[in-house]
Amino acid sequence: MTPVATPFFFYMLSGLAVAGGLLVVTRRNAVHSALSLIVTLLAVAGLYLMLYAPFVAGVQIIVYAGGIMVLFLFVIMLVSLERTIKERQFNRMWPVGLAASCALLALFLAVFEKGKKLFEDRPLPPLTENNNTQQIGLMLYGNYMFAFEIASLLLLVAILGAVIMAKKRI
Amino acid sequence: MLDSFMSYLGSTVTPGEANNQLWAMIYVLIIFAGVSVAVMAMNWLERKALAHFQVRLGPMRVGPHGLLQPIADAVKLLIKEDIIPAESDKFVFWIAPLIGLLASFTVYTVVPFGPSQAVSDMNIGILFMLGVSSLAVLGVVMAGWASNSHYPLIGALRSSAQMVSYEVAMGLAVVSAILMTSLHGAGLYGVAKLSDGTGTLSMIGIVQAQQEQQVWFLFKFFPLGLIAFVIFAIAMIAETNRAPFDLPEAESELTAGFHTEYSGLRWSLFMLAEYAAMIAVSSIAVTLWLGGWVRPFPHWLSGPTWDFIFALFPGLTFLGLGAIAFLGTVRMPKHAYFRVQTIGLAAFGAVLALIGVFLLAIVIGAKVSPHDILNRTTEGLSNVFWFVFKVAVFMYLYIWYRATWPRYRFDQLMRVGWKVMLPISLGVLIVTAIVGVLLG
Amino acid sequence: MNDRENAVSNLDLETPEKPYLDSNELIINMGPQHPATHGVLRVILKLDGEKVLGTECVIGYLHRGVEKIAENRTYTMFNPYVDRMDYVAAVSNGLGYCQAVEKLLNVEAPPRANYIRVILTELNRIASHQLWLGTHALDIGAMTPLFYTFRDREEILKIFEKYCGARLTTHAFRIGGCQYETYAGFEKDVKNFLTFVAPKIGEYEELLTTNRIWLERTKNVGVISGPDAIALGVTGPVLRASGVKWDIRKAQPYANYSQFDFEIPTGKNGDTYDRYLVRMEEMRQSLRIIEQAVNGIPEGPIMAKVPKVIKPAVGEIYHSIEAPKGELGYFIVSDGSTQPYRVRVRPPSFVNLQALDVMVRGMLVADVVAVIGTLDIVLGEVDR
Amino acid sequence: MVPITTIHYLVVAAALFVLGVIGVLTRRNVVIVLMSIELILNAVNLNLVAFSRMWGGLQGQVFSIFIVVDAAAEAAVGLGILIAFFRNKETINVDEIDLLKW
Repeated sequence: MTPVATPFFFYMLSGLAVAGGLLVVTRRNAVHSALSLIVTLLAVAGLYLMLYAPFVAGVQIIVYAGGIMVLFLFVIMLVSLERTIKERQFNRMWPVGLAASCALLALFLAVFEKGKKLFEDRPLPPLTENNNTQQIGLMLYGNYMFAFEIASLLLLVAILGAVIMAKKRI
Repeated sequence: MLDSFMSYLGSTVTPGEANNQLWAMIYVLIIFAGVSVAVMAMNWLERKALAHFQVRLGPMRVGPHGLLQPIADAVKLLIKEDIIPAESDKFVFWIAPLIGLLASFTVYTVVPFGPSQAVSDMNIGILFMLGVSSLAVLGVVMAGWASNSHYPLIGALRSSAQMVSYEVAMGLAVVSAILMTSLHGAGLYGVAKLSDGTGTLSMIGIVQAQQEQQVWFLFKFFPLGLIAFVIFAIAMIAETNRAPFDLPEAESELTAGFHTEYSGLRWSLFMLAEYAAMIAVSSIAVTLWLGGWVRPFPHWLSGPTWDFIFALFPGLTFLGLGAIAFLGTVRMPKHAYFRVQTIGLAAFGAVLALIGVFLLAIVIGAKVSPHDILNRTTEGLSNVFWFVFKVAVFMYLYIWYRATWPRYRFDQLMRVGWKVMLPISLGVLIVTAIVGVLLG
Repeated sequence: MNDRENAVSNLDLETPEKPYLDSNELIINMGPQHPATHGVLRVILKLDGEKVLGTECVIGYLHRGVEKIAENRTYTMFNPYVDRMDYVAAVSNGLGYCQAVEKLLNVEAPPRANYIRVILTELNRIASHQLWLGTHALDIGAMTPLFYTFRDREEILKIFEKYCGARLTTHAFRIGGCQYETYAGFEKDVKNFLTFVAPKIGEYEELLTTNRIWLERTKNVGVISGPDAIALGVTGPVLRASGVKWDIRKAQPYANYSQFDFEIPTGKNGDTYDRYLVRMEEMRQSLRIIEQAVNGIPEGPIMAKVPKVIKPAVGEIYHSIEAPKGELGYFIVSDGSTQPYRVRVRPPSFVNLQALDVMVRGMLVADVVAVIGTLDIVLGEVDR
Repeated sequence: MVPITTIHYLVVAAALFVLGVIGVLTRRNVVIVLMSIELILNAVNLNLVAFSRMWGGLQGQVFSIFIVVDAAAEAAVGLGILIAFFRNKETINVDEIDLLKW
């Protein structure tokens, strides 16, 4: 796997991701939001590939785009109300929220600006070997065994919770 | 330019790995054209084979034995009015078929037609394939929702539930095959060796593992490989919404399911995507369990003589097809009315025979005067031929299933998916792991 | 539009959890243009997800006023019209009408005519069941039986065509007997057909009877109990599959059915699978009847003495026969003129269709299709 | 052109994060709020993977996989709650969900 780490691809993918994110937040129709979120997710998967993380990219596509987003679309279709589209889309305190978020962005940028030197000193290390997936597997079943088990327990609990919540009669 | 064109020819890796973008592009174009032609051929074959299953003739009018029927259909669909319902969500309606098509064609970038006959060999090949083919469900859901109509919506909900549920069993079956790549063992219950870190997700790596272990994963740890394969073979029919799992398109219940409101070109894109996806999942099955491009009995019937004999198969197949066409010419009624058809069929047979002779010439040429490029071409031809041949068997099975079985009901489908296939595939996975460790 | 609202409001539905959630109740209009409603039946389905909460049949798209037409035609002139009701089993329709008028006239058809009638009617029963099997299997998703049954039905239609010139709406019988003498080789054709079709029925069964998917799709689907079926007036194979041994050919023998030896197949569970088995067995029994009839066919006249102008005495008559789909009855009132005062047809499809709602409640959408198929309705007969 | 360094990825991640925060803070539709949370999680993931690339280790990628697991669990439970809520109140607006019990 040799992704092409050209700036062009980076700017294209990150542009897609940010544009998709913007549409998620601003679209009136929830289905459109979900579709733009899918664009974002795929673009982020592309960015993972550029960062030599093919396994994470694969997981991102399978779990996010193929699983979670289908779930979202399912629920949107189930609860789709004509009137939610006609209603006011933003809550009353949206200016406050927007201002706070902008402040957060400013903070982030300030931090990056300040710490820029830290990063520039370190060029990206050369590519690790091609067995990224194996390494991740070894780590998951080695160092992170306990965390992995807890994650599986979390999923089990989530399944039970979702079923109990969504089922009409059990 | 010419240098970079020629430089790849001697290479033994895929253009993606060799970082040769020109050849990657050429491969992409070849695969795109090849799949499109295959879909057309499949269309014709399905109608003919289905017709003969059902004591009728199928298309006979457009060209000899209806050979030009797919082209006529394509032209008809292209010039048909493209209806977009007034109440639909125009943009989503417009983009949905493209997503389905994109998903099913992107998969082909990692399909290994041979050790170097693939666009690229990804580290996460099989994961990529499963992931991208799972994106096809988005196209279906979008199409159903955007039509803003009841039948498509129910069809879309059905098919998304179906595809998501069968993906689970499918994934587990795939995992058990991947597990086998790291469990070395000669033959059925021969000596297995648990090797550390030789397992792979790469499609080419999986086939090479089968080559090294000298066994198709179908027969490995018999019957574990077989069970996993059967699970996959069932799940892949459900994934592609084909009979007997074609509920999303159940015409007797939902008229046409999620593509009820589509017409003309857009509808044909859905069909194209469906057939392309059928070929794609069949190639996953072939890669994982049937030894991919590896010819039958590579070890039992080994040696240069056998290699040569098996390399003759592609040419002989085309010659055989040509012979069948000529037989058809002879059997054509001797009436002036049929003259054009007879000539057409003879020309078709001649083209097939020419291709066959050409392929044979390459193989025999390589045998008589070994030359690097000739040798490689021979090998490549043989690889691609065996891969395509195995996929073609699956394509025929698809037709056979469709002619034989009634359709499942939705709850039964879900029951089969979750209560039968999932436990079995989990069990197979666990037992495979245990057997692998015990023999290691 | 109003039509639809009315139809929906007529569904008296008791959904127990109504206050909790009725937001995903979906009203779907199935038909009149729908591939699985066998013509122009329109079913309004009220669904909860895929579960059917209630159905409402909207009929009349093929209404041609057959009964009204009868009042303006002489008895003879009306005869061809009945063929157009159940166009799949036109011969049975003609038989019922002719016999009803004969009863009104107190005329008895001669024995040879009766034998010809029985042979043709039973052939028609097989043809009707074959058509039913093909379309029913197609509804459930099995494409292939359709073509097999149509291939074999063709042989029956060929015999009809040779006998009376028409394939579908035959108008084979006349009041008082038959119009046409059998053509030379009729018996040979029928015997050939018997040997031809017997293994074919096995062929259909091979495809379906033990097919797992077929079993799952038909067992316990559209169950109706015997008492329910009687209460709804259901007749024919649908009733017999519920375990009620009621066949007018045995119960009130007409023509010369009493001379033949045959069984009445019955089912136990009253589900779609039993109805399938009953119909398959009925085809075999029909073959038995045809065999006996063709071997015992007597010589003699084919027409009773019927006046040129049919003018029955004042009175009324009800006569019913066992059509392929159930009890087909004709109620004719005569005012002594050349035209009937009133003709009322009791069509089996129409009455059987009533059972649809009972059979599909609580089932899934896919079962609605299966049940419509298994009821074997012909919309020409439902709407008349 | 400037070569792409870690900071570039961090900026993209920050932008996605802030967009997600805006969505969570301002939108009324619960589904979109949940999707915005997915955006935030993605931004975090991107950061983790970028740092793991920078340091050459794989811990970041392993963590991002855990986060994906978490996102799946969160989406399932969140949407389950949403459906249960929608059944009772016929609304999916956050600011109408203001009672602890009903």
